[in-house]
Amino acid sequence: MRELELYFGPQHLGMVGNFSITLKVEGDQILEAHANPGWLHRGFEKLMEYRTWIQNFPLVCRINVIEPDSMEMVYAMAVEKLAKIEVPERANYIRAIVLELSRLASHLFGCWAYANMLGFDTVAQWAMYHRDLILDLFEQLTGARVYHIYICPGGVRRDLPEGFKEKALNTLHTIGGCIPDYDATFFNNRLFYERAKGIGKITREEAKELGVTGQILRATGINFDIRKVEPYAVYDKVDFEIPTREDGDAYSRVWIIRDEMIQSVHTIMQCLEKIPEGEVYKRVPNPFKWNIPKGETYVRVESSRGELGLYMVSNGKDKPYRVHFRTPSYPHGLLVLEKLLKNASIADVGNIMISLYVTAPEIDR
Amino acid sequence: MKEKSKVNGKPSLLGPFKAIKYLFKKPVTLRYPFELKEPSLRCRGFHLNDWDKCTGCGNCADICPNEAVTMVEIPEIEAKPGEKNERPQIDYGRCCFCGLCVDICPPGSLRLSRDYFHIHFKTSTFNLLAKDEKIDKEHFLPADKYSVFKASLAHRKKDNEGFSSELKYSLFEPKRVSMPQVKPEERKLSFVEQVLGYSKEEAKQEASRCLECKLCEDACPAHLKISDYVRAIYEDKPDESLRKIFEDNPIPAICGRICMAHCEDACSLGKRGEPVAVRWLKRYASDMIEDYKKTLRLKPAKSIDKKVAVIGAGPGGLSVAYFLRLKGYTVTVFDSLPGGGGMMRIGPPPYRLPIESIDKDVSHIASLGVKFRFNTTVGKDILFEDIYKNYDAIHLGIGMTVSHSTRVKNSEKAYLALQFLQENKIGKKVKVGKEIIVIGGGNVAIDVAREALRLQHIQYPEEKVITKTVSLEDWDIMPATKEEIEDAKAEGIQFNPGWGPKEIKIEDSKVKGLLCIKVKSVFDEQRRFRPTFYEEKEMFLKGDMVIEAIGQGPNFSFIPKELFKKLEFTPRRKIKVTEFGQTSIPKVFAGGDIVNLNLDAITAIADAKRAAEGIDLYLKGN
Amino acid sequence: MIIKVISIIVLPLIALIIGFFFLGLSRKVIARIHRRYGPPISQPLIDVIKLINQESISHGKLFDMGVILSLAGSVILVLFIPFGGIAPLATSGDLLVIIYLMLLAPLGVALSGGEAANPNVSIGISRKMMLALGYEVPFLFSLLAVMTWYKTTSLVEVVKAQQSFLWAIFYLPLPAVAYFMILPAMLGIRPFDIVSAPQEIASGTAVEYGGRYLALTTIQHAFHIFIDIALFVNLFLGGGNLLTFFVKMLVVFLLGLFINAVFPRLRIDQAIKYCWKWPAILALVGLIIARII
Amino acid sequence: MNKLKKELKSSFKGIRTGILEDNRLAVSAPKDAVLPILSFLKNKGYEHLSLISCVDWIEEKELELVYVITSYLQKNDEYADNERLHILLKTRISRENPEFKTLVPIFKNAEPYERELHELFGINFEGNKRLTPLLLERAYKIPPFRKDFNTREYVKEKFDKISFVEEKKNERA
Repeated sequence: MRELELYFGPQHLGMVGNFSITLKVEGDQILEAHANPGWLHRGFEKLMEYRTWIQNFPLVCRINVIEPDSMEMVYAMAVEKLAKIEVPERANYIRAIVLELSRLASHLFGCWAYANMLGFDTVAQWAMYHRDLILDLFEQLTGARVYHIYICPGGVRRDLPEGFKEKALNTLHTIGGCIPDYDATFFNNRLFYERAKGIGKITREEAKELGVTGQILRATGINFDIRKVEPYAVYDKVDFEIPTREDGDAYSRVWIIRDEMIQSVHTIMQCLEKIPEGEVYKRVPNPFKWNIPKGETYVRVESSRGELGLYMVSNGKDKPYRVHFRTPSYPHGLLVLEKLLKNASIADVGNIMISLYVTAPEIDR
Repeated sequence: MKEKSKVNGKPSLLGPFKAIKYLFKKPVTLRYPFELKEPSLRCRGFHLNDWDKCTGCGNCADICPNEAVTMVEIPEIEAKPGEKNERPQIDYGRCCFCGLCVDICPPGSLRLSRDYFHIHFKTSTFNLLAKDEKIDKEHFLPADKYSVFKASLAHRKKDNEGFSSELKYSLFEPKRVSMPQVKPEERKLSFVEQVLGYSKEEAKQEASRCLECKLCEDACPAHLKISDYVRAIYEDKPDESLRKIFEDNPIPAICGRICMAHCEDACSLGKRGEPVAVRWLKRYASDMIEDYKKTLRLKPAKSIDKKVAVIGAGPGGLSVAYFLRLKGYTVTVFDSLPGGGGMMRIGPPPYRLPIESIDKDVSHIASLGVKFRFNTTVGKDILFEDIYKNYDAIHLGIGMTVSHSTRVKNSEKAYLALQFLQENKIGKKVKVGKEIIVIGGGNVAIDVAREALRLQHIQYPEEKVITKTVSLEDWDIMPATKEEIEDAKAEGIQFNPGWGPKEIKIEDSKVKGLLCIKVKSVFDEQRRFRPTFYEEKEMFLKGDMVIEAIGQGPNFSFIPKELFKKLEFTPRRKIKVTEFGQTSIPKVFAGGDIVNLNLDAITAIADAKRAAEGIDLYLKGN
Repeated sequence: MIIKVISIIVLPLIALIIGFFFLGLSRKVIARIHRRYGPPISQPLIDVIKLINQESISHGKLFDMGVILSLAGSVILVLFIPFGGIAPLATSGDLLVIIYLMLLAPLGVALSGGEAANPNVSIGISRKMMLALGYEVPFLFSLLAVMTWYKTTSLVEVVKAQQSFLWAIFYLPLPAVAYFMILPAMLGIRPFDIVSAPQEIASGTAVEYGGRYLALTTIQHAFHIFIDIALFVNLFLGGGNLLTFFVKMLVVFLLGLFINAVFPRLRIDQAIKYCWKWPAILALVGLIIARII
Repeated sequence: MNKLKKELKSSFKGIRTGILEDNRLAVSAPKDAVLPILSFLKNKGYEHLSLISCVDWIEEKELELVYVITSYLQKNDEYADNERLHILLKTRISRENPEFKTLVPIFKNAEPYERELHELFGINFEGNKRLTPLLLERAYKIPPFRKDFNTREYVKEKFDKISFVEEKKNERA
């Protein structure tokens, strides 16, 4: 058969975000794949050098649409480290709630993307509905549905609204109640099993070598989660498990996503139970005169896709000197994806890409 | 649920058909626009702005990360101290609805509503001058008249407030760094300075609160560059700060203690919280620098062969001398007191303004080459005619030096405020009674009362002593500052507001007390001072000493008759001057209390700066 | 004769209406399973009317011809399939004609797709051909089983025979099941929507169609749905009068929709493997049984 | 932490180590020592390269390369020291002639990071075979993430020349 060059993206129904892969195909077989990011490069890191500390705060969440809260968290953490700000305990609990809710929303979004990629609209729509319920919670809490701009340096911007706990528990029960449906229709679907089993397989050694993190690493059997390793917020005070699998293929990754959703529901419930009374915001100095002391730091959190880090340098002025986000999709979307796509079928491009949770805006920043 | 998470399910072909059950369940989606979802109470939609509260400070425009907010001048609004005639306009092509503008808004006027629809073909309609239903009745509709099909920036719901400003989460600090002070029980026993002054850390922290909206600079009569010198303090550069102050104000040590602080009244932070302690910060800047001359290295310009006489070494006189000296003129200052400061030297009691602070400022001005002739009363030691003849220009900054008397029966037995204060501060201490009555409700009255209390404690240790005040004005219109009243109360001074003096009771030519009558009203319809009384309601206050502190007037007796005739006055008995302080006698300039209705030091300094300009122009032949 | 002429004109119209009704219904039913309300049933018709009025881009004569060819093939095919006893062009060997005419539609698509020269289209065409290769085998086996059982190559005869006694599905359950199993593949719905897979090859063959061309393909698709289901009803469910025939079609279509709703898409190799495995074996066994008995 | 610090100090000359807050170890090393230190650390179990970043210290006319190395080590492993470290390994290279050796033979995932730095800071990583364009569309005179590249000026220069469509219409009218 003839060798064809196929452009998968940036405008493609199977592409989540503006990302492009150039494929060399022969029939349905892929000979070579080149990831081609840059369609969404907005130069955030450079832009942040032009803005004051507080003005960067509404900006960072925009790096990633799917899970903006971990971006806010990592920025807030870095600033707090540099300026040596102590965050009130209640704020830490609220942060954990927000982060877990957004992990849940992000995983549901992942379910949507995965199901959608396989043409499985039914589950996709359900996942979107349940994600919307979480967005409703976010709207109550922060006033916005997607870009929350909520976790600020010094704590969080507002306390939990009245009746939030009841509403959150209600939503979590609704979602938890639908897990059997998801299991029956999606995770335990025979045809889904056929499609995902053994696809995009990566071994433990390869994963280590390629700098893989998140559930892709955990799918190869390495129990590595920053929430456990370097606890931030209140992850050292709540009880949750890190699900792992051994196979390292798309199927086990999806199952890890499912298990993590259940763990997230647990964690949120625990946080809502344990949350202490008190302040939620430690006032940072006046934003017009806020100079962070000289220094540098690297902080990281476990986002829904893996290690999200932020290297930040301050030279004691009112603006950051250098920020560099270490986004989880960066190694996943460039190295791992190229490796896994080799010799795969065209039908599996989206399959593999989504199972790696590749998020284009993160790669480009 | 937890146990399940470890279990890998068994893939099945029939299981998925479970999903069919949803065919018979009610769908969960909404049929927009017939079914609507109410936005949450914190929804961040379009802006609302309460124009009555908004001060036009422009902090929203400064913090906006996207430069979406611009301040637009509104001609209908009148600019006044503490309020600009500008209001924010938001460009929704840029706005990201982060709500930082809400959190920084000092008066809390800017809020976000729950409206978020706007569809229009013209991009110009995306600019909105944020208002709320109070002002804009046309575009805000009640629920029954509102239709979601027309929803836009010009068709909005009433009472639809969303994300609003809360002081708890504001980005600015509403609380002032508390000033360390001597406790009332301690300070009333002696004349130690009450306010201790900020430490470096405290000053920096307090300075960090300033949002630099510059409302204060407009409100300050002398237009000091307040935000600049506060920033310099924040950046730990007191010398830089002092240099900024000296551009407009040569007596920071005095002003930093007794200034009426119009800036703090205008401060936007004061709308909901406490204003930035601008006065204390100025004091901090002047206290930090031991020697102004060494730090500032100010040098007069090349000498000009013109002589200027300044009569009165009060704040105005000192300032005019300073500004003229810097311009190169030869300046001589005449004052009847033994040192500089004028009214500042005798008026404010030492616990508020120690003599050393005055001398610090005065000696710096003297070190620049200004000649001082103290203990020289014009009209007695030197004749005004001689000055008029020998000098090229004269500045009158004589202030209000004569205390008014109530002129009630036996009022000659009472002490006058200025006399009392002067004797205590730079002369022999007055022998006070055990039960003192002070008449008046102004700052001078309170100074007198507090000083009297201290003297009582010094002269009658371990004895029961009482100081009371009587004032025409009730609490709400009492002219003294709140702070002063609070301090006085804390020290145990009793207040009797709303009573007017009628007669000082005398027995055996000794004061026995004051007979008062109830005040009906203080001002008439034109807001002029014209008190009326309920003659039948009387009250007798016991006391063995009465001090009158009801106001002062100027003393022009040193000016010869033929010159005085030429001086023109305004209807309110102030000297009429041009904008450069020139009186109707071309050679004579005036400023301060004798020109202004505002009787305070900073106004005098503002006048002095203008007068110095005027004198300069006049002497250069314009 | 007049009746024949009228039915030649009316039957395709009825087929079109039913096809569009099914298209609309599928969106509604699937939406309900998605927990949505879904668009009105007339939505596909509205879409087609809108598409017809849109500007269309052609890639050459063959491109146009291919679309018309596939549509024309479908229209003619409709005339061969008895609908409630009406079959204007029915002849003695119409089952054989049907087998050949069924190939016209994919051929037309391939023709126009080849002119478009989009790699996605060529992959789509190759997938379509491979899939057709996959489902044609069990399809032929089950047709043969029916033909052997009733000893005729006329569809009208088959229907008549069933109406006089039991439906063919009771005599030939295995070929019927086999046919039903490949029905999704013939209809191009999940788990066999490999040809149009939007997330993989950007709708494959349809990627270059716009405006009128897309409208014509949609119309062709509506015919196609009608043909495949009507054939099943005729072959195994005993045809019927206008009403019962329609009800039977509806039941078969809904069953197909449920499968569509709950399964993800298969890969092409898996699909062919599937087609050649279970349905083919079932149909073959059915054929052998029919032959022996 | 201290054990590792000591071992590092004894094995390599000319390095400075400092402990940042918590469990962060900052190491500044001369240019030549960087790759040996990295392979040394990899052998000790620090086998996860989190990030390669670069800071443009324009006043000192130097570029600072920062390698963030962490580990997958479990708590009780030898070098984990009951705490998992981040190691920030820093080195300075000249700004005029930014050349450095590639890390790809030691850490495979260094490749995209080096590509990015090549593109945004103009650093040439000797030995990296794939320094092809990654994020950017066109070439710039100054690598865009350097401090002397002014985005606002660039935008002005680039786009202010292009007039608006509406304006043209008005001209004709």
